[in-house]
Amino acid sequence: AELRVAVAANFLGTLQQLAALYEEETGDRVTLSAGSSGALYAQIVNGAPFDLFFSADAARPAALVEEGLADPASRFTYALGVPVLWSDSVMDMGDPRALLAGDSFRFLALADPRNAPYGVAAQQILTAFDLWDALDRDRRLVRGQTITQTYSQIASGAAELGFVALAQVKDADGRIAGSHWIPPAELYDPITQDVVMLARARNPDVARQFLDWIRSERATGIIEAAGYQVSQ
Amino acid sequence: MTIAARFFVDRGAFVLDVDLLIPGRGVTALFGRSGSGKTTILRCLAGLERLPGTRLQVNGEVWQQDDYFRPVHQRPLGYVFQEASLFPHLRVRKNLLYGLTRVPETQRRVAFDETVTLLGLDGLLERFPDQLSGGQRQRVAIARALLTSPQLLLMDEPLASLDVTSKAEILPYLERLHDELAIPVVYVSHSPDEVARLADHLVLLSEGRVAAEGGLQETLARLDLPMAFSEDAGVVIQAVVAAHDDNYHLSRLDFPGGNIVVARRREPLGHRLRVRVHARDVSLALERARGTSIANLLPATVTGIADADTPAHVLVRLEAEGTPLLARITRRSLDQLGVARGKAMWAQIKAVALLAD
Amino acid sequence: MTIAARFFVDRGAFVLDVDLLIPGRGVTALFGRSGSGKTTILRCLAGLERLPGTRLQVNGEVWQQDDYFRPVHQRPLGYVFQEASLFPHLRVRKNLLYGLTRVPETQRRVAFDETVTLLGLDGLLERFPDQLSGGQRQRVAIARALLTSPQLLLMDEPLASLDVTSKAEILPYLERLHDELAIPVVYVSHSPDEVARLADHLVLLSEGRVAAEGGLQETLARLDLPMAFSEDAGVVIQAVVAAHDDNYHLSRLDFPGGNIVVARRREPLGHRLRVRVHARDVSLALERARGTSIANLLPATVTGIADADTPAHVLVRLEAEGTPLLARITRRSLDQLGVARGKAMWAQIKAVALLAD
Amino acid sequence: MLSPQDATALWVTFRLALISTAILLVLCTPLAWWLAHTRSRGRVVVEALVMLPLVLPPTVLGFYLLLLLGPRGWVGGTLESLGFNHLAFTFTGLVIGSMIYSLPFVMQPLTNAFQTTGRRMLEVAATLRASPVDRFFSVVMPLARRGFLTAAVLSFAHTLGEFGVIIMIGGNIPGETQVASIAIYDHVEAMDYASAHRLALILVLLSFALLLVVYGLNRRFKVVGIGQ
Amino acid sequence: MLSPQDATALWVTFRLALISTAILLVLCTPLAWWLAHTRSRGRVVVEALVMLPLVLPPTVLGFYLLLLLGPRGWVGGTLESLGFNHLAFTFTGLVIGSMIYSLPFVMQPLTNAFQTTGRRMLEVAATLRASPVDRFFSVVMPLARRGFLTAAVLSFAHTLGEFGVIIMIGGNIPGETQVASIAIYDHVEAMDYASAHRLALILVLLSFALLLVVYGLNRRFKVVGIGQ
Ligand SMILES: Nc1ncnc2c1ncn2[C@@H]1O[C@H](COP(=O)(O)OP(=O)(O)OP(=O)(O)O)[C@@H](O)[C@H]1O
Ligand SMILES: Nc1ncnc2c1ncn2[C@@H]1O[C@H](COP(=O)(O)OP(=O)(O)OP(=O)(O)O)[C@@H](O)[C@H]1O
Ligand code: MOO
Ligand SMILES: [Mg+2]
Ligand SMILES: [Mg+2]
Repeated sequence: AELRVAVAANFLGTLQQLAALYEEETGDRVTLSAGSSGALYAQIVNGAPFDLFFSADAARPAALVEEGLADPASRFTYALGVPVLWSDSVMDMGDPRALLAGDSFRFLALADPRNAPYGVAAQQILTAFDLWDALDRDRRLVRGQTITQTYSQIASGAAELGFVALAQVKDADGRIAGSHWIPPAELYDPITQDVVMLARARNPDVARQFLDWIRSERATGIIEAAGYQVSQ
Repeated sequence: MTIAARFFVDRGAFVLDVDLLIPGRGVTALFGRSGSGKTTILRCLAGLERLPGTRLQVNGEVWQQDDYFRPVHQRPLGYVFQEASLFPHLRVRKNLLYGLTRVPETQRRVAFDETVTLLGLDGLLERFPDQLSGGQRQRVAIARALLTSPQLLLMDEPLASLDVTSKAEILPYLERLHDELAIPVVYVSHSPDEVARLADHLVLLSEGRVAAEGGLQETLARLDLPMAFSEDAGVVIQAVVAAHDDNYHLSRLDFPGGNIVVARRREPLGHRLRVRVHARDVSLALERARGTSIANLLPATVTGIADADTPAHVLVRLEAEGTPLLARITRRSLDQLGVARGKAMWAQIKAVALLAD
Repeated sequence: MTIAARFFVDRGAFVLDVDLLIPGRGVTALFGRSGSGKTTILRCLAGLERLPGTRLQVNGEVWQQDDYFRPVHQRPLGYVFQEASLFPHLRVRKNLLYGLTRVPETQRRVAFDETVTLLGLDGLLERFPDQLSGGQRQRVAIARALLTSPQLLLMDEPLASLDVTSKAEILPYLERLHDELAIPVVYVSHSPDEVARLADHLVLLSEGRVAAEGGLQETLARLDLPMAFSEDAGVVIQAVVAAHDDNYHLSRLDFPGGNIVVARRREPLGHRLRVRVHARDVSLALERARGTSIANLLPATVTGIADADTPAHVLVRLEAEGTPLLARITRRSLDQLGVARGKAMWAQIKAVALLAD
Repeated sequence: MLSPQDATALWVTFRLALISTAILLVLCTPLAWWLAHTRSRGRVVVEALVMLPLVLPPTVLGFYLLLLLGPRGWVGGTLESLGFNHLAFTFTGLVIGSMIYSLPFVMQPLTNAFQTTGRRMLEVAATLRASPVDRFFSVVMPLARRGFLTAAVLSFAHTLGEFGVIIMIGGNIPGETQVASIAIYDHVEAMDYASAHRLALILVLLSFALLLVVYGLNRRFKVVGIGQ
Repeated sequence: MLSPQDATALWVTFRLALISTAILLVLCTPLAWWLAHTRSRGRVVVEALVMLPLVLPPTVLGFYLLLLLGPRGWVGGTLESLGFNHLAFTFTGLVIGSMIYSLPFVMQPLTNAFQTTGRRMLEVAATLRASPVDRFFSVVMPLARRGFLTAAVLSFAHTLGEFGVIIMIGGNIPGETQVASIAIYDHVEAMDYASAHRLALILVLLSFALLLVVYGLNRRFKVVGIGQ
């Protein structure tokens, strides 16, 4: 059987690992179509032939349920995103507030809060530090369209540091290059990433089976290792 | 078998308004000053100006009228444009073949090799148009039009940029061709010599209107021609080859009213020939002259006298037993010789001044 | 004050290889068959072909040599191209002003209004080039070149697409202009009449080489000219206006060896004029003819006899007290009249055949 | 060196670019001809309209095309009601989207080329018996060759690189609508930079080679100018 | 109707499009002239190179440009070592990025136009005393007018709509490098379709009006063809 999965770009890498394992175990084929959550939502509304939708937020799956385009029973949170302040060079992140208030960097990169959940978290953190307005006024905030763009902008050195997803900076061995600081969860609203099965799924049983597997210990282990939290 | 045309073209400062009856065979020359509408007429004939008020009938077939318009490419004509207008992206060979290959094989009556050779294009076939001299381009354009074996040939100053020798080589070929193909030719030229030689019919244009029209002989011999033409006034005589003198390389041509001696012709005895006599090459005498190199002396009667383009000169019209002649002489000679209508005189024609080939 | 040029252009099938010495004043005509290299020479003079092996010196200044090349726009020349080549995006007025405005005001010696009027462009100034007839375009091109007040004028068949009358109007203007400006003109033309009228100096080209070169009078009177030229052989006589006859609208022109009568000239007595006498317009007689409309009879001595382009004819060279004359007569007349070197005869010239204005 | 999925994506890309460019050239030729020669006032409006696909961001344009071609859209809906499938997320839909997005790149050079061809050469061809269609192929096309080349190359290259429109209406379905640019994007998103660089390099090199061949062939033709 | 931020973005967009188009036209003119007239074999390579910015997806191209212009890149690094700032996330950087991305759209029409201008008109102008620079402005420019127009319009419109490159190297900083296209896209992403439609409509209408004016003015000029 074949499963067609739409996946928010930030989870693509992780889901690729998961899908490969699942294919090995069951022999089912899992085809991944990545995009930004917003684009995927628009496509689903307009008839995209997907079975499952792994969103980067909770709002869009909820909206699909409301419009009758998704199975309400299938919806659950597959991961909680973890934002991280990261620089690929050596920086003293012992006192992140002092660092962010100082002049040791010219640009700070983050995902655009208007459409990316990680961007919202970054804004909340900076607001909590009471630095958002000053940085914004001085035009030092570089907004990526997606969290991956933000990562690229930091990795190129053009922005000295920025907020990205922990999943992006963790390498296969769980190490993180450069310098980083993981903000405490109180500083921002949780980044809930929900999955939902679409009403027009051609093979609902296979889809449900895959969703069950995603909740299996083996799968959650991989998700956590990738840099997400999993709420049980 | 004629071409009947009525063209009306309004271009603001210029209006062409003509009614033409062009013989269905032979060469009709369009003659007129720069800007008088010659090119416009050719364009109308070809169907390149599609305007209301146009009527065009060729040999009985309607080509254009009210609501009917025969598209240009369905008119079996050949058009040599005033500028050579070769296809810049094609070599000479392809330019020449362009029209030829679009004519059904059964209708092709003009041979490629012969045309190329006679127009002196042998060495140029692989050149692009921008590698040719002005005269060479012109010759390619002529050949290209001829190779469509047209049933109506439109030529806009085709020989303008050619030297005397090239002209002398191409003219007989054109003459032969339009004889063989038996097609009407409409020919624009600024050279009275060319016109006199080729044309059977003459249309004189002036500011978009027909100033005079008719057979070549009658029109040329008319005394009321516009000034522009009087410098080159003259007549054309239809003559027959009557004798050859191989010793002196001369031939005698007979016509009603006399004979003239010209350089040896290749034509056999009895062949009909056309001979142009410029008014300025005819002098008058009271008596038959002797001991002179002027070989042709004809008795003729004065039938009219008219002003020429300068007050110093007059044009004298004579008739030698039905053959009209024009002489251009000074007003002083007129008085000294007492030339008057009805007077019998000797017309002296320099043999070498005859238009012959 | 001369133009000394050595051009070598290798185009594969065609090689131009000439060494020219062009007088620094007056008109030099380039004459030759289609493709003989006339346009190429003009382009070399203008600096449009930048090739090694070129040497060009104009009135003492080096324009091109080894490593030196004076760019085209710094050469004070006017060039009338073989095709009108008007700027298609500019109206006639702007086309005319293009060169004029680029010449410093102090150096402008040709008046805009006069040139426009004399070339008949008054009504056309607001037109675009594609709204002109062929002859009109050509006239715009001539005016455009003249308006730069050039110090060297290059003209490539400037009058080719013009009617007889337009030519007759423009030629005197060109003559006057180059007289007034006192500049050298290099003039390409296929018309022997035009050449004879305008040129002081003649260069005959044949396949990229100089076949003959020299003053107009000497070159035209030479008996060894290539065939191409013999049909139009003739001489040019320098004469002086000696008398006017207002009754008959005639003028008498004197020259060493005789006089001729022509249509009334406007020039005052004593003015020098140039007169062309075509060989074909000269007949010979043993005695002075009487009772004829031929007004000009000169006693002359035969100085040479040569073949013409047909075996029927010969060219006879005569001299009337230093003035050379050419007569084209039939070989039969030659025998009948016993024409031989040293013989004294009467040369008969039809007054109207004289080239005069 | 290339994963099978990447190779497929490359193949889809070139197929898409080729097909949409070819169709576009055929469809635009008469329109460009009309634009080049009409004197109607409407010309200005059409010229401006033709440029509009450029001013919207590709993803946004793609979004609107999705609305149009999808089951709820005017085109897709009509198709569905006639018993066909709607066009979103199909290769056909992708071709339509690419064509609309590349429209300006084809129309502009063609219109320019047709304008400079002028009427004279067509007149000459007509007097040499060439029918209108014949004239088009034997005179207009060769003289407008550079225009066709430019149109083809711009449209082709642009389709190779375009991503916004394609991801929106194509839906990134491997083997069907996943093209190379999206595959590169996926690699970047999945943090697999090495694969991204590799695929980008292959895309660039292939395109470069193709362009070299095209321009090299073009050199053989005669260059034709105004008033030569 | 427009939020202040959207209005600012719109202003930045038009400024960017105008500036980069203007600079591009100036810089490309001599290169296109060379391309049109050289007989060197290198021409083919340059022609192909010029097209390459098109074949990479904009975001990928933007990424490579970021590497180049950023502090570790060849350009940015050199600037930093000379005491200047690197160019990433600045308006200047944005202009450079847009220029590179629009390069093919400017080079192609200009090269075509210069090729059809031909040599004859230049020769005539030279004999009428026009210096090379003078000839360029008085003959080449008017005859290549359509080419310049096309280049300008394509480059301008394309800069209005494209944002892949811009967002990468511009960093989407409001008032400095945030352009209108991004704002529309954001609205789509945020499912605020009403705002997206509104802003898209404004952008399209503004561009349409601008294009109408440009093409309307262009109608006044003489159309010049080959062999007229
Ligand atoms: N680019 C070229 N390549 C090869 N041959 C050329 C090129 N341009 C001209 N020619 C040849 O050079 C010769 C001289 O050309 P040119 O234009 O000087 O002739 P011309 O004397 O002006 O002739 P015309 O009276 O016909 O204008 C011609 O035979 C022509 O075919
Ligand atoms: N598009 C146009 N708009 C306005 N007037 C035009 C246009 N085309 C031609 N004319 C005018 O029409 C008249 C006739 O032009 P045409 O080309 O028929 O002249 P022509 O007799 O062939 O002259 P030439 O001997 O100089 O070639 C000219 O006065 C010309 O200026
Ligand atoms: O929906 Mo995303 O993963 O923030 O681009
Ligand atoms: Mg004409
Ligand atoms: Mg020539």
